[in-house]
Amino acid sequence: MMHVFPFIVVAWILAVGLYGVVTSRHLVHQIVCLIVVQSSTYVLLLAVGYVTGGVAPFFYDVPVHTPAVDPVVQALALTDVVVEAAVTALLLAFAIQAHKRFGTLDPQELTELKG
Amino acid sequence: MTGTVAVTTPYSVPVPLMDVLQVVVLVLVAAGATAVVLTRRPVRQVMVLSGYGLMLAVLFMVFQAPDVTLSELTVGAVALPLLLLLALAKIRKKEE
Amino acid sequence: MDQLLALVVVIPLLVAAGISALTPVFRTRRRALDTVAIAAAASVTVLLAVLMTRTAHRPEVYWFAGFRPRHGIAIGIDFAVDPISAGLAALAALLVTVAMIFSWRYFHRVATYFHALMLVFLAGMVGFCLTGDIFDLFVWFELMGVTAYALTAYRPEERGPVQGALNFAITNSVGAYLWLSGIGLIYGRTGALNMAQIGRYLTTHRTSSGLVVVAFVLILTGLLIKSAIVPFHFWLADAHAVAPTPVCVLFSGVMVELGLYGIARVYWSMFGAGLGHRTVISHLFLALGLLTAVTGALFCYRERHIKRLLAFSTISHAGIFLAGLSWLTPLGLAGAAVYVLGHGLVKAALFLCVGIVLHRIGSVNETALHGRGRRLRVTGVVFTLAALGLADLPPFATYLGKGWIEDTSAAAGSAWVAGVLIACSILVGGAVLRVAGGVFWGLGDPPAEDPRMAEEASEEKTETDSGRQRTPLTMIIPPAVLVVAAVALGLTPHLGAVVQDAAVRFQDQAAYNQAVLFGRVVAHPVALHPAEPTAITPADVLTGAGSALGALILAGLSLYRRRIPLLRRGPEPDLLLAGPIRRIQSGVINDYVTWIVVGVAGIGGYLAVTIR
Amino acid sequence: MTPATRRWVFLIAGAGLVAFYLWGLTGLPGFGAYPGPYGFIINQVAVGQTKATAVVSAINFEYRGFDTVGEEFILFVAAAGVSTVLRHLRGERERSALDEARDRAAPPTSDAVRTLALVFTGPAVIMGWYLAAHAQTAPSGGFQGGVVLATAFILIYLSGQFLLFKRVSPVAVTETVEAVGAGGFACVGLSAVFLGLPYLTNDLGLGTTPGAIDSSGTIALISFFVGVEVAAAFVLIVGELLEQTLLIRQETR
Repeated sequence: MMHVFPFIVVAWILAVGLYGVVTSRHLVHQIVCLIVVQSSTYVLLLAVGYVTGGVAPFFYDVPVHTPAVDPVVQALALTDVVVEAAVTALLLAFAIQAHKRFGTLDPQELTELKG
Repeated sequence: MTGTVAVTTPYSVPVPLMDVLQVVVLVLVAAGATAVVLTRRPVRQVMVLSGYGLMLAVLFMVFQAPDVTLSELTVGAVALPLLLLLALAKIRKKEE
Repeated sequence: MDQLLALVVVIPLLVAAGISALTPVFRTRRRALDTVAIAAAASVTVLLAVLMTRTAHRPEVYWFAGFRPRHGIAIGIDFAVDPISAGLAALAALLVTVAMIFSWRYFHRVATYFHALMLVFLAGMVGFCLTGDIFDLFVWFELMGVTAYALTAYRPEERGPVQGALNFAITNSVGAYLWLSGIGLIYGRTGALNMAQIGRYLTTHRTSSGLVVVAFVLILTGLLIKSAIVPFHFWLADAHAVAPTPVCVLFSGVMVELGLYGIARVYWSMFGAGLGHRTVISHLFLALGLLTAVTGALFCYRERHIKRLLAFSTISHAGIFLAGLSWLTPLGLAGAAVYVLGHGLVKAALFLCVGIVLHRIGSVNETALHGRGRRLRVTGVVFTLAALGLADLPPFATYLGKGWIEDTSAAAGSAWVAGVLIACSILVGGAVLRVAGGVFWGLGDPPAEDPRMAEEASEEKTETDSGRQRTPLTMIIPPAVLVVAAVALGLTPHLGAVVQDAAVRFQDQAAYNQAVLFGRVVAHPVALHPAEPTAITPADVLTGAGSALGALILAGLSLYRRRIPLLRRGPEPDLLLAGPIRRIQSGVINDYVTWIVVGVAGIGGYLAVTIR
Repeated sequence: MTPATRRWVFLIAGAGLVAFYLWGLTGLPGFGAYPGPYGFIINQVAVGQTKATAVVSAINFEYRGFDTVGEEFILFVAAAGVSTVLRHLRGERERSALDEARDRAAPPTSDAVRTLALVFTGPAVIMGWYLAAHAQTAPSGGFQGGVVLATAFILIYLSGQFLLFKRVSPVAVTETVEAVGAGGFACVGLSAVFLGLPYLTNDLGLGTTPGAIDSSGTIALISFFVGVEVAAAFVLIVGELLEQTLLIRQETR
């Protein structure tokens, strides 16, 4: 059970986030759902690098040969967090402009590019 | 290197206890994600998102990733909700 | 050069940071800003061209911070450069240079942001081409993406750019996160991020096929979205129609093609050997490619907004490139590579000419522009030549690439594929030539007004000062040079042998492994596939000339339809398509993301049933 | 598609997607059984090679430092993009500030909030720098430090001192600082090239004691520049978003 449960949670978060993006009627809500989609990738990355019983990869006061979890996925997740912050900031700026230009935030009513 | 090596360092938690902890936090995270998506009112959703960020931070803690915990706390639970609230404050007027 | 290899990415990044830091200085010195930025892009172009010739016989591998792999295990990030990756990066750098020269007199108001964004975009594209690490590939992909979103919304005071940027950003972000999930999967099994090392693991260890297939599909999805393959293509037309014209040059000319390069890179360095089932993969790519080529061509033919028309032509061509790759043969890859280069040059020239029309006349509506481009003689000539190049007229390099793709299809016993691809070329070329004949030569009658275009009458006004009396030389020389370059590329002696040699090496996963992980160079006899022609055959020339002729005839029929008795009655055939297209291309992000999910589930389902 | 069709199409296709994804996930070695080798090798060699005890920082700033170069520029570009997109709005806002001002008049900040925010500003600055300076030893680094540092500036705003916020972080200066942060990182990497070494090679003295503040060579230096870049980028982004409410508040005073 424990050896697959985190991955089921990963798939659940991804699906729920996508569901939110698809059904959203508000751009800011949609952007937040996109954050949820991305959060599934952090959980996946950290879950695949986990070692049962391992310590965090810091060797300040534990010897170097102590079994530790994988530090690489943590570095990747850190990069991922920055990407999330950057993309979200940019999307919010777009949303503010969209609201200004269209007077609505319902993505289904932004019809400038239909056809 | 792999497998269940029980280590007794200041930071480590016994493996069975850790398992339980992880399952509980994972369930909370899954529920949190669902709650974020299903909260359709933007301002309230930002609050829920902040809570979700906090839960993710706790999850990363029990996944032994203090580095990611710290950045998830600063970004996911504080900075992003702040940006979202600012954007919503800008937008809200016409919504009403 | 050895330690300088990183400069191709670092120069544009540093110059971007530099001009951004010195914003107060550059604000009043527009020409200095232009000069610095153009010099940076040009120097990168030269470095990459040198790199391309240097790697002609052996790949060059560069380990950042000097962390070379030990015992076949990489702990650092590498650049693994071969002629195809360097050549594509050089195309990107060339187009950035050209687009910035064009912008010299184009925008009436530019802050340092535009130059900084363009240079960072260049760095992202070059890093994407050269890296040998799957996560690093993702980082440069994201950098490229985020820059592209910002550039799309460069004129945020209008509705179109804002919506185009939103659609672009959200669909591509979803793709990026699926890709990252794929990386997580493959890393969780192989414990590696270096593509060569992952490829080696997958060939030497028995691995659950489910994991490999799913990781492949997730990574593939991110790249298919970027390369605008049906049903992931919706964002492209939206973004292209609204982005500033010099930016469109890069989107159409090279960014979409980078997505396809990514597919080729990921397939031949990581998954190919481990995944097996070459026929299944081949059929998948072929089906996606043909669907995209046909859809793009139909959408292109009925479009009246010239930038969107060119955007749909890019979608159609992306499909043709994927169909070329789909045979998994060196000839197909070589054909796609040459076609990408030739297409990038002529498509960039076409967009630049549209930019000139916008600058001088202030519209991109084909109906409204009918005959009004007659005073732009030079632009008209360049546009028409580029349109003929797009329709594969020899000696433009496009005919070579297309010819090889058709040859390899025929060699695989599927001559009908070649027929479909030629039909797509005729449709796309006919649409673009129709624009050329109507707008620049005033031939025939104006096409019926698309009701949608009438609503957008005021669009595109603010991008540039329109109504100028003369076309500045900095705006007409770049497209002319690009057209000449496309011809020169087509006439290059021994191009076939050189590119096919590069393609053979690109597809040799074992040799790539050895070069990256162990620093060993495996010698390749050029005549590895002696059955396939490396020279230009008369058939290539004939089909190229034939499709150009077909496109000309189609353009003529479209322009003179109302004067030909047999065709006169009934509504315009291309406008019949407008209804369904309007429903599919809805502009609603929710629909686009739904299509992505449908696409992944479809591709996944197909592979799950056929590979088990 | 209508919302109802879309929902059904999604539910069917999404179920397929999840089933497919789970098929892949079951091919993993299982939770807690990370097979290596990448992470294990780094855990073994990092402390010896870099003298940094925080292995994640060693990866971010050295082994995979090139990723971080790209990552920094993603943030750089996002900040520039936000400025580009909101730039026009700022101009319009100045014209139409009066007619929208009435319902935007935020309630005046209470003294308690102000004092509390100002009290927290100092510690936030110190903590930000502390985090940015201890990449090599503690679970921290330029990124976390930068965000905390940016928070300090935002606290100044929260305390109601928006004019002070404008004064301590004028847009032009922040932009320059941000560019210096991003460019500084790239330059540190370049210094190795001038010595004939591969880009980003750690060419500073590593120190002798793992985990000491002067250990790990360029890791600490890069972390510093990342901190500067991240803090400036966040201040810039938040500033751009704030810019629009600021003017209005002034009007209502």
